[in-house]
Amino acid sequence: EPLRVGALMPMTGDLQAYGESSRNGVELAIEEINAAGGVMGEPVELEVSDTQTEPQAGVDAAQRLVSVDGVSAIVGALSSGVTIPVASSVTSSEGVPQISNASTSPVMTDLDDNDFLFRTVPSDAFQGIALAEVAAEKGVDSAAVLYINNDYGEGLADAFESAFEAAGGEVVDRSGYEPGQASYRGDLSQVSDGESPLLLIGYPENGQTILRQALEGGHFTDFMFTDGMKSPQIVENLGAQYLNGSFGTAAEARDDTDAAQHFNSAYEAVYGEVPPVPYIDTAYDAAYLISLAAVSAESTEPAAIRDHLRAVNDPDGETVGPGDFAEAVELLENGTAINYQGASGPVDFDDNGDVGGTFAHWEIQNGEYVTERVFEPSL
Amino acid sequence: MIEIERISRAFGGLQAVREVSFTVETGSITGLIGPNGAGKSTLFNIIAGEIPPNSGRITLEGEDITGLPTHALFHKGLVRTFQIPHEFSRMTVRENLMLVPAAQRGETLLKSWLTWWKVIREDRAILRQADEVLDFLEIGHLRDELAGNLSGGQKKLLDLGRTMMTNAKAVLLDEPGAGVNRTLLGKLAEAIERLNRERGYTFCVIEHDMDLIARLCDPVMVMANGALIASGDMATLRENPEVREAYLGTGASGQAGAA
Amino acid sequence: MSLIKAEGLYAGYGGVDILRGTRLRVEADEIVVIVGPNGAGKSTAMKALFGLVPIREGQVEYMGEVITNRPAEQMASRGIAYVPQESNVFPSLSVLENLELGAYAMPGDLGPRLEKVFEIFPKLRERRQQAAGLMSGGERQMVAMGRALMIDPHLLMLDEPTAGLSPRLIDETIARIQEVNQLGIGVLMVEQNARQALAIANRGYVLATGENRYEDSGPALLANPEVAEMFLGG
Amino acid sequence: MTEIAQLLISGILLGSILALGAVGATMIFGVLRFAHFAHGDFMAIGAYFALTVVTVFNLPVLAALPVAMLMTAGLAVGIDQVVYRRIRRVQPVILLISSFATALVLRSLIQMIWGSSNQVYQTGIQMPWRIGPLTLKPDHLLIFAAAAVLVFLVHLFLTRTRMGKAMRAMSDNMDLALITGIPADRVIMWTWAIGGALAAAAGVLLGMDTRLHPVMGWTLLLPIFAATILGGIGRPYGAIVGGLVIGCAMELSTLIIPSAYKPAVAFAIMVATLIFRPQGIIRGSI
Amino acid sequence: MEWLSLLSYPLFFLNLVGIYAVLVLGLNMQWGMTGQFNIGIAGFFAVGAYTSAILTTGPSDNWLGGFDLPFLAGIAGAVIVTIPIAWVIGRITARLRTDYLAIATIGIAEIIRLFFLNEGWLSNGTRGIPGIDAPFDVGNAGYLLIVAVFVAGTYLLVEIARRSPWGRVLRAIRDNEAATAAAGKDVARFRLEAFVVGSCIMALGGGLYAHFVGFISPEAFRPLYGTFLVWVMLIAGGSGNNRGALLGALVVWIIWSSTEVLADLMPTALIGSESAFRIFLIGVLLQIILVSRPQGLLPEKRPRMPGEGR
Ligand SMILES: Nc1ncnc2c1ncn2[C@@H]1O[C@H](COP(=O)(O)OP(=O)(O)OP(=O)(O)O)[C@@H](O)[C@H]1O
Ligand SMILES: Nc1ncnc2c1ncn2[C@@H]1O[C@H](COP(=O)(O)OP(=O)(O)OP(=O)(O)O)[C@@H](O)[C@H]1O
Ligand SMILES: [Mg+2]
Ligand SMILES: [Mg+2]
Repeated sequence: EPLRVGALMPMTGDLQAYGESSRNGVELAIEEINAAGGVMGEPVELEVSDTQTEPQAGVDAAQRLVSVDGVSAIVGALSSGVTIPVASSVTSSEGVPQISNASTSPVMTDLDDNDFLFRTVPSDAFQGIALAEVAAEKGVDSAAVLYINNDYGEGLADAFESAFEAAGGEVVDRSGYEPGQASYRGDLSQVSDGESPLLLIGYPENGQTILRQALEGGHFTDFMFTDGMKSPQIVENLGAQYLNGSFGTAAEARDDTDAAQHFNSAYEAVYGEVPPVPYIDTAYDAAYLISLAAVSAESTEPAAIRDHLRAVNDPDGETVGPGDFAEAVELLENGTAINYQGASGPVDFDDNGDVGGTFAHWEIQNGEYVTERVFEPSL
Repeated sequence: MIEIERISRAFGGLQAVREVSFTVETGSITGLIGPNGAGKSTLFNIIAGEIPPNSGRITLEGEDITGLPTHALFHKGLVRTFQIPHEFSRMTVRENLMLVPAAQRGETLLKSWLTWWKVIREDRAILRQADEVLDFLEIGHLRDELAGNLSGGQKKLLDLGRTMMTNAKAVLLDEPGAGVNRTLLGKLAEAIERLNRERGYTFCVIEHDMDLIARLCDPVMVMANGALIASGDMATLRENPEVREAYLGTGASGQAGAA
Repeated sequence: MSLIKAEGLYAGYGGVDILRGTRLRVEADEIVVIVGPNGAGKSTAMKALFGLVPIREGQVEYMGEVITNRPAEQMASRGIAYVPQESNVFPSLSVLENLELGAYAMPGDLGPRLEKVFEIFPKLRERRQQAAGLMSGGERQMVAMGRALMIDPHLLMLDEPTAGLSPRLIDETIARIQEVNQLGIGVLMVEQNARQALAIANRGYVLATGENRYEDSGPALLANPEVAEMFLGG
Repeated sequence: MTEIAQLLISGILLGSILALGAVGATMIFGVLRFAHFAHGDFMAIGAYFALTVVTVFNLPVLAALPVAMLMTAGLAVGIDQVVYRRIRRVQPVILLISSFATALVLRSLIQMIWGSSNQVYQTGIQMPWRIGPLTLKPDHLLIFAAAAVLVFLVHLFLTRTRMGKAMRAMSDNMDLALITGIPADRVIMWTWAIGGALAAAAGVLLGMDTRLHPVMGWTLLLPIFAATILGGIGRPYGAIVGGLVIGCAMELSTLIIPSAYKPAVAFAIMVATLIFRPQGIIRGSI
Repeated sequence: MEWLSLLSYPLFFLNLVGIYAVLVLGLNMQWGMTGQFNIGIAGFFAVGAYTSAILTTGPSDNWLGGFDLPFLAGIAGAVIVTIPIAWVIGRITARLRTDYLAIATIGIAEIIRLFFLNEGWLSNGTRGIPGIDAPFDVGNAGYLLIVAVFVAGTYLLVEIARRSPWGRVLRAIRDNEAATAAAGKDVARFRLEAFVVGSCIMALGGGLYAHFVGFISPEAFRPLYGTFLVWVMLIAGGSGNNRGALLGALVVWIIWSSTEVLADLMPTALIGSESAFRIFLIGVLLQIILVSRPQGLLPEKRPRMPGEGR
């Protein structure tokens, strides 16, 4: 019986922009695995389902994946507002492992999920710290914070504020913004103190409007961002000259690793250039982990896969990367432990199903996103 | 029964009712006539609590009822009909009547839920009463028709029927006869007389049909330009030059009843 | 050629025929009155002529042209004006606007026409800025008639024009209708004030349960004892 | 003080855009008696029409504006003919739900045709003029001017044409309008055309000020309704005032309450108006 | 095994249908019976869900929790808390008619959502409340039984109310308010009662939802899924008809989730926007239903007269 993997992605709704590229990540992994012989001799099958970025539709789609399509594991969903209801009403009770490639909410860490919920991105708590570190390093000593009023925005703002202040910086003012407004001029003038740079935590959809109004209104000239705003369309639409020198962080693997390079070239070969949006490599790794776990368990039973998700990351095991699937299968069949090093990093699940991670410090230079360095935040 | 004391009401610059005072005696059928726009319906609206007066006072059996809401007046026994028929157009004729009786047990949601059998029993009695009224008005064959589909005159009858579903003390009728066929109008007058005699209803009737007024009403109040200009029985009023000038005219309609 | 002529009309609502073979005719300068008990189908007959109720069978001819089941919105531009029995004014528009809109189908210089309407109903001149919905019942009836006269119609169809009017105004209205008629406008009206209406009618119809019962000159109908007893209240 | 003045400028800017949307919505509301939930999506599709004109013919946005207005007017009339006309005689709530379905259809069409990411008419940023402590950008003057001209044109249409009065008559009593010989279908078509065109204008101006996105109009729908209510339903002049008041109130609110509650300001004003002055803040009508 | 797991999707699916059916019944009381145009369903839905969540979850530093009450107490709490809230909202909007009420309620619902979003001490704000347990660990099939009991009970109560003289007065108000007052009915009281009872039913739906999905955050109460879907269900099913309300919930949810299958039929020119095409299909299907059956699948029927045969 073939291994069936479900991808639970927002193909419509607020996070649609990330849904398609995440799906590509999963698809790419599965194509590679099938090219390398599949799992237990059979090609892996992929089922994609749309969450519409809405919890009601998300749980329905998830249950359909589990019951009708009979998937053994799920990659997704993206927004925590969907991932968590899916975990608590579908996957944890049905006993199907679920790996989110994008939900960064700290709530997930302590969720009572019967250990069926995992993620391949680090919690927001880490990125806030990473950003504070970068900011301090760049000599920023005060900042205004405007964040999208959802769990992503608020979580990051909290983490940044406490880390930044611990490092001696000052948050002059912070405010959450509601998405979808036509004007953010009031919000901007509320947080602006005339000199500090703006930390904007959000997504391009409204972030672009905010940046534009911030520049035009003379509220801010310097900006800091998080991963959500790392999108080339912003530079394209607003003009590089205003954004050059702005910087930010994003969960990112060291691209000097073999795994990352393998992923980049494989992605390019199939879909063209890797878009600078996050969560593709994490989706890709999630699909690999599920397949390896199935091989390791010699079963497509969901619970068995769950039990082996940590086993394929044995610290004493032989290091394998995404390009080495056939080799990894051989090792596992020989009873040798393996340690998967993913495109997005080591992806070692802790007891809560969380991963630590590395972050990129990126900057906009001449209109390009340039990764300055990739580092592990000192917690 | 109803005591109207110096009621006034203006709309913008228009003094629709000015210092009107009169009494509707218990057991009487009091007529209210006057040219179009004299303020008759406005006065009814004030009595029925639909619009507040600018000044003045209304008492019902000695009790001050000025400004009480319509439904509260209903429970004190004061019922009205409308000049333009106000039927429940998407309910059947029967339902239009069954709605009316006051203090139905089933109108309290909790009682409907907890003692539905009693509610059904009560509703059956109301249904029988409604059918009687319909038969009386000779529109029994329309009982399951939607009220909105009735002809203009049939709606007027239904309006009157609704007042027959209550234990009212005083009924205000705004042009019950407009658009009602003459033959039926006779029946209608009969019904009003019977209700007055047998059930002791007091009526106050606005009407432009002088035959009907002459047959039913004593006394008759005459309003013009918002003020009360005369009162008395119809025969006297016909001789009153002011009333003739303002209202009756000299043509056939004013004289019809006298012939 | 008759102004309007209907033969063998079958029409009604939702499959039930209210009119059963009704026929009606108005000659160029006639006043024709329809009387009958409530629910006889008088209003339905008017609506059917005007294209507001679908005619299932039968034919309507207006000035020699067959207009059976033509849409109502074309009637005004043909010169037929109709005042329905209920909701016959635009309540939130002022009296003046009601009259102006009455002329919608026949644009042109409204001044003289307005003048004529104000002459017939002086009260409307006084109240021309008031919203029609706030007028008394009788005043509304005047607005409605005035509105209809604004297109200088050939045929004026009135559904109970005197309902709710004071005796004096009834007389006046009847007189006005005669006046209008003398200008060469045919009048077809439904009336419950049958005596007065029939008195001025060239012809009258008695309608009961959708069928023609009697048809005669106005005074002759009035004099007919059967009619008087059954339909005119003795 | 300067902060308040600056916020007022932004408020008026937002208000002009809201007002254009609200004038159309209020006319549709008045004539057809239903809250048109696809109005925001008319705005969006109008903005995208203009985008196509801008990119294909390489025209300035303001030149594309009339074209977009015409196209959206046509689209609005078309949708009415295909869908709304068939259900006009049933309850207004059906129309409302149907307009919601229209909103879904339009939004997904935008996504299918133009894609779902942000787009702009003109890349880059326009740096503002500085007038003392205040800043004002040239585009904003264009937006004010365009809004004012359009509103004036609507005013002329409503007061100088028979169509304007016919619109009100229709909203009062559809049957009687028919009897009077008012061509109901034509009046309704005009209403849609004007409503659609104004929505498109609002969308284009919004696009100039922010960016184009498939849901750009949907999120403005509630403030637009708030403006409509504030001005009194069926009253275009009221809608203009309503739009300006809501726009300014939303911007100024950030001075006193957390900006996360900013959308609530529009609703709170709206609910308060409904409760204390249900006929709208100003009197007067079409 | 295979068919068992195939069966588990319908069981799950019916849970959601049942929860929505409760919401639709609540709306039917307000719109179908009284003509109150409430498009703020999401607000009461949220109040119910949050109340039950707060009452039944264990202690937490992040939100007002720790009551740890049983499921039924949570559901009862949801209804009880809604009474005063709906009463106040009903009072302040009492004078408003159809469209005005509609826009006021949608505004109020958004205010409620923003409140839960921003008042973290109460609701854990944007992060939502996790770990809301279903009673007795019953699983989907078991929970379906609970939902079914609530749906049946609600249906019965609403149906009795509709047929009772109370329901008759509501229909009269819907029809002609001035005349209802003239017939001695306290219109404001009846409207308010219907509004409060309807809202409480919506809150009940919210409570059932919270325990079903186990986690709630403000995202679940946005207008699309919180309000419009419910309206679509009622209108498609037949407003005023309680059986229509149930049928509408079922049919619309089927359409909603089956368009994903239909999207596969998409013209190849549109590859890459499958999901937009799906929303497009939903919109078009909805239009077809509305245009071809504007009165809904099961149109309103007048209640039987007492003594009329079954
Ligand atoms: N709400 C209102 N606003 C402004 N004017 C009003 C209002 N209601 C009535 N009026 C005016 O007050 C005057 C009196 O109206 P009312 O309806 O009382 O007359 P009426 O005596 O009943 O006449 P009719 O016999 O024609 O029905 C009329 O001129 C009318 O236009
Ligand atoms: N819209 C409708 N749907 C169904 N039946 C209707 C409709 N309108 C009228 N009817 C029915 O048609 C019959 C004739 O109505 P019509 O209005 O023509 O009577 P009428 O002769 O004008 O009476 P009246 O003098 O009372 O106005 C009545 O029994 C009425 O119930
Ligand atoms: Mg009157
Ligand atoms: Mg009639």
